[in-house]
Amino acid sequence: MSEVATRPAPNLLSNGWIKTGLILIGVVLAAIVGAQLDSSGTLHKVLIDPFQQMVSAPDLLVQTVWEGLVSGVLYALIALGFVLIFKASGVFNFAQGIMVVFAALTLVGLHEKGVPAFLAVILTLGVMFLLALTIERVVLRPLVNQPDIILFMATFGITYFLIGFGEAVFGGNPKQMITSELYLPKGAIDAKILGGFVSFQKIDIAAAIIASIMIAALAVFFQYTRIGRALRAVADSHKAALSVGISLNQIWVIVWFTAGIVALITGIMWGARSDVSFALEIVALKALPVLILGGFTSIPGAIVGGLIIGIGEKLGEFYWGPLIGGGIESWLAYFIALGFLLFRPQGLFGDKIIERI
Amino acid sequence: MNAEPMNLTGTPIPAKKGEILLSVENVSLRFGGVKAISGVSFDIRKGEVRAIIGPNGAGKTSMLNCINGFYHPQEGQITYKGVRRARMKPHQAAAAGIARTFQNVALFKGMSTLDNIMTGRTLKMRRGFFWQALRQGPAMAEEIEHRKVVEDIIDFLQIEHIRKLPVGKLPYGLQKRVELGRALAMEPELLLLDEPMAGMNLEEKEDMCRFILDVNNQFGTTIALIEHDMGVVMDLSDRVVVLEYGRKIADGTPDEVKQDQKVIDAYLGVAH
Amino acid sequence: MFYREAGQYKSTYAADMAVFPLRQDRIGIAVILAIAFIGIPMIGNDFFIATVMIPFLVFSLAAIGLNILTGYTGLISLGTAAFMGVGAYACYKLTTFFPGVNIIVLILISGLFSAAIGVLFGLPSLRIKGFYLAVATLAAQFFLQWAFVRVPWLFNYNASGAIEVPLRSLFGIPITGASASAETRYFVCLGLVVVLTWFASNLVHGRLGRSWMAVRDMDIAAELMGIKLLNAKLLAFAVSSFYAGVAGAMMIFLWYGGGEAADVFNIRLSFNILFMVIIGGLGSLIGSFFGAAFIASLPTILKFGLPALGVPLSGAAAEHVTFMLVGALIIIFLIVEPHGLARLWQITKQKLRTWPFPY
Amino acid sequence: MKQTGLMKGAALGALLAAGAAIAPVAAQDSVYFANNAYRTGPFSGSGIPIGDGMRDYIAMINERDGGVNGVKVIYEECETGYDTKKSIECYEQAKSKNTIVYSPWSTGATLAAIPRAHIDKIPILSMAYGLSASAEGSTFPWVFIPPFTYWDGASVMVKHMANELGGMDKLKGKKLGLIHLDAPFGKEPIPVLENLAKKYGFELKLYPVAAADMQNQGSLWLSIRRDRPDYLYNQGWGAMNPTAVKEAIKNGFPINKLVGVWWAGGDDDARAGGAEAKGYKSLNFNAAGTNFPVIQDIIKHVVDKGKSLAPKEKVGENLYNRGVYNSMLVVEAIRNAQKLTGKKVVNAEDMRRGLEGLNITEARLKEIGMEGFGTPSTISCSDHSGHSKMYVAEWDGTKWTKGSDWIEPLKDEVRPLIEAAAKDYAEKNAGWPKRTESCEKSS
Repeated sequence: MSEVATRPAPNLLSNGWIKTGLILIGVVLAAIVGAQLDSSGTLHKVLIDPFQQMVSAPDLLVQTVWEGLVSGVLYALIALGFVLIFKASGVFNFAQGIMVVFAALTLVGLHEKGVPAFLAVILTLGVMFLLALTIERVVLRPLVNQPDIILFMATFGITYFLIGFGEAVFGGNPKQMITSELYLPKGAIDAKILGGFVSFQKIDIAAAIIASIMIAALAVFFQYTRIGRALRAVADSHKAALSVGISLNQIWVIVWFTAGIVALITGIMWGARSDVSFALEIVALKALPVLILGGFTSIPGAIVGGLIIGIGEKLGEFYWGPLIGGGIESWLAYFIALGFLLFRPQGLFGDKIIERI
Repeated sequence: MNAEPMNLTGTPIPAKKGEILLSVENVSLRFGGVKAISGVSFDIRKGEVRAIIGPNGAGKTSMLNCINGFYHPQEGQITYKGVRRARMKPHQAAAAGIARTFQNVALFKGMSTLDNIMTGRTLKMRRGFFWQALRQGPAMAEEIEHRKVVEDIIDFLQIEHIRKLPVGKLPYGLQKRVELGRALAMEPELLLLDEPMAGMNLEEKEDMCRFILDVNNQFGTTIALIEHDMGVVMDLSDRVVVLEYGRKIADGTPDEVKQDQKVIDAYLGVAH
Repeated sequence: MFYREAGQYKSTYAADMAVFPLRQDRIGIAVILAIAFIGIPMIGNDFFIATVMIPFLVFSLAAIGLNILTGYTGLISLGTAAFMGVGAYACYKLTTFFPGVNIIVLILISGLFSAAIGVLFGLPSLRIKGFYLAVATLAAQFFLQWAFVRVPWLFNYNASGAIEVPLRSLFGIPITGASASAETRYFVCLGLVVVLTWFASNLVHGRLGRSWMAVRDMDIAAELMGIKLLNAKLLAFAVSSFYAGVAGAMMIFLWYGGGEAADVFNIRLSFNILFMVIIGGLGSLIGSFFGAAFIASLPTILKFGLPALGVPLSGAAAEHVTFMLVGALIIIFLIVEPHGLARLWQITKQKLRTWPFPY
Repeated sequence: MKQTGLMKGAALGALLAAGAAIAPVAAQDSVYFANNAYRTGPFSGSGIPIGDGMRDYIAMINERDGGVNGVKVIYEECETGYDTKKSIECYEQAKSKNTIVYSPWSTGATLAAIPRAHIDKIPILSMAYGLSASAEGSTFPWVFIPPFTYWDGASVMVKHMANELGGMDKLKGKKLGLIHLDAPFGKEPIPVLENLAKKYGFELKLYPVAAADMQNQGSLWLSIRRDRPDYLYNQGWGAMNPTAVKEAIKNGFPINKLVGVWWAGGDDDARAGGAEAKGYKSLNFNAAGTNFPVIQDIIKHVVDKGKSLAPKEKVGENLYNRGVYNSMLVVEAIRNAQKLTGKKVVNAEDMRRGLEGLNITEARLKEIGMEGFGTPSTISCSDHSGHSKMYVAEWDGTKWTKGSDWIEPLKDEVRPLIEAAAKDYAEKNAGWPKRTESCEKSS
């Protein structure tokens, strides 16, 4: 830090407000430490007991980490769709979570209406393409050059529209994912290890594998195809890309469509774990802390961020949650992200910000 | 370390006016591995117009940023009004009487000309939150008092007609003028102007020169300015410091600097 | 023809600095206030007042709060609902501790608690900007909502976790509790909203408002003007959360009348208030009212009004159509006028000035 | 500008209409019955079959009998999306349309409506949901919660556990887990379970599920795996239930030890678990299936005529039938009110009397084609719930079956708690009105 001349600042300690706050927290902590050092005290429960549990029941630890890993993969997938769009069009696409539900709902809904499973997948992809095309035509093109927050708001509009539209067409009741029709594995592998058992759901394993394949495919796509190069060019600079003859409109359609594909795959995986319904929308918000952790523009960031958040929140909920009444999963992810953010405001993989005037 | 300001020929610079207001000693600034400023020393005397010139990338703006606390140099010291400081925050610099304008206009685009200039009075306004919420009595009296000062500045800069327009839509030359007004509203002792005439046509430049000289003469404000137009620099300034690649290559009166071989080389691009 | 400033000269700075320098605007405000205080209670039936007007006022106040933060200071928050919740729960605890104190005073005081919590969650704004900050405020949203459910002290250890609104009256007329009539509650809401809007208008037109806008437009330059960024931002968080808190307390005490409060202050509400601010117009107080009318009242009006007009919509279909319509209208409005309904209003006024001879 | 003008016009029109047209429905020979429904949103999976059942029964009565003693029941749904804000709007609408009874269909909506209903004098019928304390009729004259409360359900859960273990004394040292939605609805059974745990010496573990995490219960079930409870009681709703069933299977929790509250007994809830869900249980008070004269009548008069919103294969599902049961309560209460007052077109106050005197016996159930369809229920002046018996239903892989005999709740345990809670409620709601309504005798 001392090597780099930057904007004065953000030296948190030099600020009166924060200093007072930290001193207060310190005093409170000291008081707690003083009072709670015995083995039944709070401190013991917070600092020692969870780790004892981890050692004494390693199977549960492995299971927890696995659960975290799997939900992390799913968070990462949503974040991935988001990053694609943010990179290429600078839009903070709030609708990504809804696109996941919408894609899954379309797939299941079409199948319910009698369309064979794989045809339904193809049709759903068609719908996602139409959606991308429509969004580009109706929303992005008229709003080009507007401030970020306006585009952000527009994606809220898309969200609302898709909720209403999806429910109107396919009905709002939760639906079951057509896992077996898509030849996705069912059941679990129960490994009797570590003095207990660890259960790996086959669908989770499949999710992890499919996610990896998809990320690899995306990487290849970006690296080696003409469109991929154009996408990267657009991500670096819209103006420069325009000046070498890349059509922004075309790129946007492609990117939103790609995000739609990612959404469909995410929707299938998530739908297989629980159900397909708009309740998933709230879970999809978890992709946001993943994003601030990984940075809005970094694909590796989305993946690593997803895994950190997924594993972190599961471990936190399982080992520390019960101490304060449980259910901390609903906010822990945001605090993890916030914690990271205070030390790296640009996210894990973002570039360091040097302000100039 | 010799803090005495000298030009490159080693002769002390004659004090034109008053005592030293600000002195920069041996200041170095790095961005990662890039050296923006290395070991620069100079001073600014009370009441003078001090120009900082040099080719693009010479570190002029970085120098101003160091002076008003926006950047913190890794080495060296800046002494202002006899107080030496290691780290100063921009709002502290503002409180100490340093105001500035920016190379690329940094106005508050969503606000009117009047409001922009009124922000310059922020530090001089005292009424607290509750009076503000009521906007009656003392709070209103204070607003009116400062509004009068601001109106004087508006008169001085001849921008009455754009008083209530949002500045984002003004032409560039007027924006620069509003920015000067905002800095003046702070009643600064030291005014830092970063290319006040960039992108202006001749007429606008002449107006701006007039304003700068008037500020200097009427209010006695010390001025440090960065400018590329040599004619302007030579006409306006009392003393000139020349930077190149983050180093000081000359310091002296306009005439002295004009004849300095290093300066000529730097501007004409002779190989070193 | 009727809406012109021509001929109205200002001879004092005070007159020039008035919030409504135009005579026509002042008359307009007077008319609106007259409608609000006299017209609506006279014409509107209970249903209209209870389900359209009271929510509209509550949301307007919350939107003003968020507008101070987002519109004036440029900090996006997705945690408004949680701050509203702090106000509601603070007010509930206050009514328990101080049963003798007038409920209106308590509603205002509960805003202070919300302000304190707002400052706490505003601290990261020093380092985090833009969307990053927006996501960070989600931490406040989810944490506080969790606390409303999991800290039994907040709901007086009620088995159901719900909170009750006791009967409190002013001059012998019940203003909270089930026996308070819709009109009374409406008047209390209206009074609070008018006074607090006046305060907000004063703040944003004075030194503090200018500091906030300076931070929003160019924080670096603002700092060099001597504005302390953290103080300005935290003050914005405090004022904004105060408004949100009062709105939250009003929501439970003057509108909902108790019940399951924790779930009311959910993320959806936060989003909705953000919509109101953006659709209404960032940095415009009057826009906050437009936004609240559009986002909060429009769906209600569509839901109950369309069937009444004879449009055969019922139940689920109406809900779906409302969702689609609101979504589409958001997009349409953003395309037609990205600066919100407030700007449309200004354009209308501009047209009025030249009416009936537009050229 | 033209467009905006148009929009403004439309909005203005709608506004005026919304204000003006919520006029009371006052046809000569009909009564208006407002029902909250949620056919949208995360809880629609449960809300749709219930709404269909309620709607179809009323339609059948109007269609087959020409109404209740010739008085048509105008049934209107108000969509809430299980959202309290919207349910308050719906309450106001129901009130201004002079509904004879308000049917909130969510605990949150019930809690919000209870204080108002006592001022507005509108009876609330919260069938086996809502505030358990409201079973105390002398404090809550306007709330009816037949056939029983959540507290009764919790006590039956404990009884069921004891039955399987072989007696109440076998409960000692056992562990019962309560997995519940973290909202008033989910928290309802806690006080009773805590009391019973103390009394019978079993351990109670709470597993709250935040509404936002309904479909994300992974870590919760890990905790369940760690704690190894002997039984699990699921007080869940909406998308939470299928997820819980799936997670139980996934985590190797014996599915026959997982018992849902009656609202966790949707066909879709159990179906989500696939073949392994066989053995999943839920408390119940109505029967599933179509082998009842009443359902046959509905199929004949409503479904086959294309007047139902439900697809035919969904008719007779558990939650559908429960909707039918709820509408039956409304219709029977109207009938009773007519009898008590001698009027044909009853109003809300008459309806309160009708509900308070409601006595649905086995014989009456048989008369209306519901023999064995649902639990009999008797309401009295002080007891607005009836604490009726229920049974444990079991999922056989394709449908719900009756998995136990009828079980009486532990009324002696529940009743004192209800009385204390009602007293507490009235105290906390300062200015709670004293009951002035005279008592109705069960007829």
